[in-house]
Amino acid sequence: MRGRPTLVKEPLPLDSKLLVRMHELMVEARVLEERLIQMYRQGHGYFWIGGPGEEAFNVPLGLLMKKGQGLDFDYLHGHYRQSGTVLALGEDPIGALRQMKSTATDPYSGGRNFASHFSKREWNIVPISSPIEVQYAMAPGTALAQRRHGGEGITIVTGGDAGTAEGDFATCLVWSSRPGSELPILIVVTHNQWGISTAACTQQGCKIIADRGKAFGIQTRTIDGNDPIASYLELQKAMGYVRKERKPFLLEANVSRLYGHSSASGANFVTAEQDCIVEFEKKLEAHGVLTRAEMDQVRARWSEEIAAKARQVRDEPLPEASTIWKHIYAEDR
Amino acid sequence: MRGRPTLVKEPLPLDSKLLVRMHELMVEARVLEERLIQMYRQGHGYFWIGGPGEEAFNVPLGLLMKKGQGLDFDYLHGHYRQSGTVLALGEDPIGALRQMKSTATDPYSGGRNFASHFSKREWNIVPISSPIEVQYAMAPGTALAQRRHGGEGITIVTGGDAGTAEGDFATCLVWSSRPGSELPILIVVTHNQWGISTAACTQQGCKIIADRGKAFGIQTRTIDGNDPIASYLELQKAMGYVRKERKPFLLEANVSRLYGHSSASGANFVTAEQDCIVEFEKKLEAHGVLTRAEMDQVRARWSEEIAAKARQVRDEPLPEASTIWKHIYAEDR
Amino acid sequence: MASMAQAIRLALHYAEDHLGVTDVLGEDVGLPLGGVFTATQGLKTAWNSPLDERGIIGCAIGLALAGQRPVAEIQFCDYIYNTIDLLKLAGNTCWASNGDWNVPMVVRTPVGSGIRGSIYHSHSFDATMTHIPGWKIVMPSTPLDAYGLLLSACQDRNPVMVLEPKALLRMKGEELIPGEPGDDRVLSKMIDAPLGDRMQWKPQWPDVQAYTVPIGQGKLVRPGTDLTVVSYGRTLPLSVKAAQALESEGISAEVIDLRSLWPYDWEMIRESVKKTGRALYVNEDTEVTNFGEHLVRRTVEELFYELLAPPRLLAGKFLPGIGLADPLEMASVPQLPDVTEAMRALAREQP
Amino acid sequence: MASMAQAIRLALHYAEDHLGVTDVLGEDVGLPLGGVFTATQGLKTAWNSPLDERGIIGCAIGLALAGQRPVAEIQFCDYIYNTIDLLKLAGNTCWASNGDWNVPMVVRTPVGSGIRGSIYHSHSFDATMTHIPGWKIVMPSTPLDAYGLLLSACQDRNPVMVLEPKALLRMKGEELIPGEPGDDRVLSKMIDAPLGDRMQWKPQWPDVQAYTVPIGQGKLVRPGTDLTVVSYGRTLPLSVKAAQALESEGISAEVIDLRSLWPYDWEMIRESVKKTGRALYVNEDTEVTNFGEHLVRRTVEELFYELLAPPRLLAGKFLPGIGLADPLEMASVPQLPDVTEAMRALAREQP
Ligand SMILES: Cc1ncc(C[n+]2csc(CCOP(=O)(O)OP(=O)(O)O)c2C)c(N)n1
Ligand SMILES: Cc1ncc(C[n+]2csc(CCOP(=O)(O)OP(=O)(O)O)c2C)c(N)n1
Ligand SMILES: [Mg+2]
Ligand SMILES: [Mg+2]
Repeated sequence: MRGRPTLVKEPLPLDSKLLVRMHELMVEARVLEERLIQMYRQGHGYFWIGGPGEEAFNVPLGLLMKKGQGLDFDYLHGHYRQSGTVLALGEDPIGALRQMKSTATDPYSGGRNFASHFSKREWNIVPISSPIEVQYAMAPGTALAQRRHGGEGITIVTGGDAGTAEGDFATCLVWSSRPGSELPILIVVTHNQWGISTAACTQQGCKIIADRGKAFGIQTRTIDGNDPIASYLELQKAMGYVRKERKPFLLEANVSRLYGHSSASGANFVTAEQDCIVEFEKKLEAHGVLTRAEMDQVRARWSEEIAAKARQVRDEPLPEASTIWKHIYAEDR
Repeated sequence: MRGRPTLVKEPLPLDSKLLVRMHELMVEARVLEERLIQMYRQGHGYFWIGGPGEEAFNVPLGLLMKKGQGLDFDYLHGHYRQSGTVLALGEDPIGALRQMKSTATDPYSGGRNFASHFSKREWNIVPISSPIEVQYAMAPGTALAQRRHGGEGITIVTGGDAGTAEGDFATCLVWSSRPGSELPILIVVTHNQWGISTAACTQQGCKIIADRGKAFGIQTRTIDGNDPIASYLELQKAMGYVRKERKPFLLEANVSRLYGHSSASGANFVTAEQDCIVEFEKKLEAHGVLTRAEMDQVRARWSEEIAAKARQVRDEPLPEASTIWKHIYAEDR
Repeated sequence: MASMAQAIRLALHYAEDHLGVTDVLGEDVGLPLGGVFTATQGLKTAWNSPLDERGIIGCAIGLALAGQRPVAEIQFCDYIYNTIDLLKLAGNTCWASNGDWNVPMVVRTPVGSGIRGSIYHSHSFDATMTHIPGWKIVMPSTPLDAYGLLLSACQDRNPVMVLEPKALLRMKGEELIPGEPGDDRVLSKMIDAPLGDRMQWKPQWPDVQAYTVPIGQGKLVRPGTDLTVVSYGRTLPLSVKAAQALESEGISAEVIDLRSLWPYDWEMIRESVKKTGRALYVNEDTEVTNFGEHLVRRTVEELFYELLAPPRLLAGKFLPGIGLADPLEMASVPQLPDVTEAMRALAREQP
Repeated sequence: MASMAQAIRLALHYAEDHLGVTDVLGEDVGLPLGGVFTATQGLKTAWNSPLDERGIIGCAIGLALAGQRPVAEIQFCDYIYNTIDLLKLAGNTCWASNGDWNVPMVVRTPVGSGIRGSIYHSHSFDATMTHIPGWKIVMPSTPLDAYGLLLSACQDRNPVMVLEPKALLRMKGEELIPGEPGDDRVLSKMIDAPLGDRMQWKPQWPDVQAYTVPIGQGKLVRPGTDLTVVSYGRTLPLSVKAAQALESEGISAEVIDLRSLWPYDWEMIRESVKKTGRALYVNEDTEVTNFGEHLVRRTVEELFYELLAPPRLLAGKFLPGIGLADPLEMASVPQLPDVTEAMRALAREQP
């Protein structure tokens, strides 16, 4: 029998309420993703892609965002591994289940788009689209509007490491750093060392992606995105800088890809990569923030809750064929 | 009356035969461009764009290129200010006059393309096309073939400063520096501080363009492209590195734009910018390499020769309408 | 009367003051140049962008998502082809988000031949653009229509593409823009930037008024009974001229200026073709997978049994470019004699 | 019999060994994956590129200019739309240089619906591509044609676009590729990469032989007398099935697999339509400014007076995307019942 772990004395640099909240959200996100994968396996969805392995970074990002609609709040131009962020903003996980099942009730696309393609105008979550990196070309637009508007609202754009090879990443750097017109934008790269099957080390002469900002005079930082505490603190600093200085910041977060690229590559758990939740839980336990039993309970609770939601979604209808004609154009108001 | 200038004692770092040759070519290029502008003014051409102000850089580039066809020789992916390079390779200036006049004899496009859109397969001069920066996306292809082939042939790609905002410039950096697959490519940016009417300082957060190579581990250098001696020496070093190491080099050359952007902006001589020929001639005179009279003679000779060629071109026929159907496809051989 | 370039400038000025336009962005649209065709001189929201078309379209989308009203310019449509994915994205964002978001942006770009633009300043963009869903697409052939269509575009909640026929940008109109001073020299003094240093210059805007051409409405430019000619842009005035010339031969041609390419005024075409039984579609884009072929298809689909002759298309030759030399450009895209001959042949065609 | 994905792999293998193909480049085409549809497994010249479509097309052009024979893959044609300018450049380089240079490159990309690809894995590319001059364009609907067309493409001195219908990539053929072992399991053992670690795996290539389908040649898949159906890609087998079903209703449909979209076999279409008097063009690209509209235009242009009914187009709906949910995809692009109904209606149509 394993004994109670010895408590580490020196305190963690974040409030334990916050730590518990972060843990809760990370587990929620993981359980959601695992359920989505299961739905795919059981034929309740055609394709899965998502964010397991990026929770330690994505959850703090969501917690630190100014949530709301319009220029005073933060815009998120995310990509398809963003569930942790969206849940941390307070989104009900049922939306993701509905999108997975392509039901008419799917709040993000009405059954039109793939899983994890969030969209929520009410919270400035710009529609996630499948093409890699186009979000980096669009993000300067919302940031420019915010620069003009003033206040503390900023733009956040995220994407993967392989995608930085697309010219749009450079476009983002160029447009964010025009002299005298610098933009309040947090440019994020989540570096998981892979683009589908292609290893970063075979393609990237640029060893530290964040360095690409330097020639533009952009503040940069590379962090351990598997550590939610480090992520929180670094994001807090970077976002604080962008909010106050109204200037760009390029943040590279090293993360894991825990279920491979997507269902197209099997969506099996990868044992070789660090699991941020396992590591975080060790730390929380060691520091006496949560016990193993409490954490198990958190997971059990989410598993149950999300399973119940999945059952609910199972019987929801698909969209009608005739709905294809809806929303080609926004109607005049 | 101005006396003979005092001779500077310390010798110039290049052989005087080479200096005389460089001067000759620079003058030839300038006279050619001025003639092209005149042809435009007199209605012997619809549009002028070209390279006056870049001779001090472009001529040494041409002199240092390995001229020939195929992988053992250098490929040039140039842009529309490349006349100095092409003349330094040994091209007859009449070709440029013919292209200006859109005659059937135009050796680069048969009367189809704008002035200064050179193309010469025999010397690995890839067709210059009008879209800004696409050459940076293509150049890695010839360089990759050369990497595989071995030997000393390299790829050279050139373009302007404003154009580096296009994603294709980043593409070139990415593709040239893949770990283990570094390419033998000299990436050149001629920085004249302008993109048509837009000043670089209003757009470029990247103060030193060459710095963009650093994150990729690419060797970089920024040089005075108005000084033909410095240009020659720096190009010699950079090209030597690329030839031997088979790795990329990013070279930024500060140059002038002496007749504005093109005929669309009037093509008038700009007095505010440094004229590389004037500066070079001062130096040649001061070092006793050439006298004022000799240099005046060089210019007079080229003026006459090119005027004669222009007269010859004047009577050459335009292409027949039916030729539009030629060369849509390369015929099978 | 204002030229089309001046009309565009006046429209954008009006839209800045009254329709909430926040950004006129693009390469060289701001000071000192005000656009390579002078269309954006003196505008208070005009600013020069980096030389990056993907950035321009991307930024415009972002601005639109953030509730701004951007009008982006691509300097020549020849340089828009690296942004087709972004144009598609702008066109599908409303649909993909099931109506959650909309993208109220305008893109303006000069199109077509007629200024000896050679391979890369002569492209047409109507074929490519009409294949992209989610956009509205307009193409004026007169200054007043340019004004009216731009005002509509700047009020639309959806992305609108404004194709500006290069060959007509400097042509003066025959109708006054509401509020435009009658004297051209007066107008020029007021709104054309002076030569030389312009950094201190300020335009004196005439008090132009609201005037909109609804998107989707064609214009019957010339009534006729023997055949219907549908065109837009550079080839529209050629079609009118040809119709005038053919009158003396006893051929009465009805000419429709489509003005809006998507949605387009099918009603107007249908009524006309029903009457004449003969339809000629004229544009200058290359002729394979050409928007005129869509119109031909629709015509046979709905009006086959009322046709007296096959509907015809006169368009640009299927060539990789338009050559610079005069004989090449003339042979590559429809010129007045080509339009006249096509109309004559169709009017006289007998089974 | 080989699947289309296997046929492509065999063709590329043959082309590496016998036709001088030097590079099979693209995202994930090399080890370990060998392509998201397995089409490039085991190829000795396959290598993974950066995630950058502009770089892929640009590099392929450069390789071709340097005398290499690249075969570039764009993982899904949905992601090719930021390279249209480069495709145009590849298509105009020979013409712009007055024949001095040529660009012998092949681009392969999967197209179309049928795998529940949602908005960004369901695009068609035939309309956009056929509007780009200077290219040859092919689209097989059987493994053997894929093999034969690829071998032609890899010998052409011009850029060739190979559109691979996603829905058919896993379908087995009914004809053997010359040299292919008769037993599918044997073939699979020889050339399909194993699950798990593949870094050491080497394929055992069957000794496949030269077999080319000339670019520009259609295939009369099914003779008939009442109407002509011209299709390609995913909708071709649907057309054949529909024709079979309609036989029992006394409708005899002639089905042509176009195979080459540019140049295309007008001769074959013309002869057929002359015989039947009725033409139906079927594809799944969105229907406005669609390549089928070009075929309709050509049909009325040349055969108007021999038609018994208007030529028809059955194509994808003009929508910003194909929705993921089953009812959405089914309603967006032609399915078997749609094809059958369109054929029936056209065969029965009376003025
Ligand atoms: C423009 C574009 N090209 C290709 C793809 C296919 N694709 C989807 S994800 C992916 C790899 C992305 O890698 P990375 O940017 O590192 O993000 P990750 O998936 O590792 O988080 C590719 C090639 C795409 N979606 N968009
Ligand atoms: C893709 C593209 N966009 C726009 C243009 C129009 N254009 C021609 S030259 C030019 C400015 C180029 O500036 P820079 O790259 O600094 O080169 P320079 O002319 O100063 O040598 C522009 C915008 C073009 N030719 N291609
Ligand atoms: Mg990655
Ligand atoms: Mg410049």
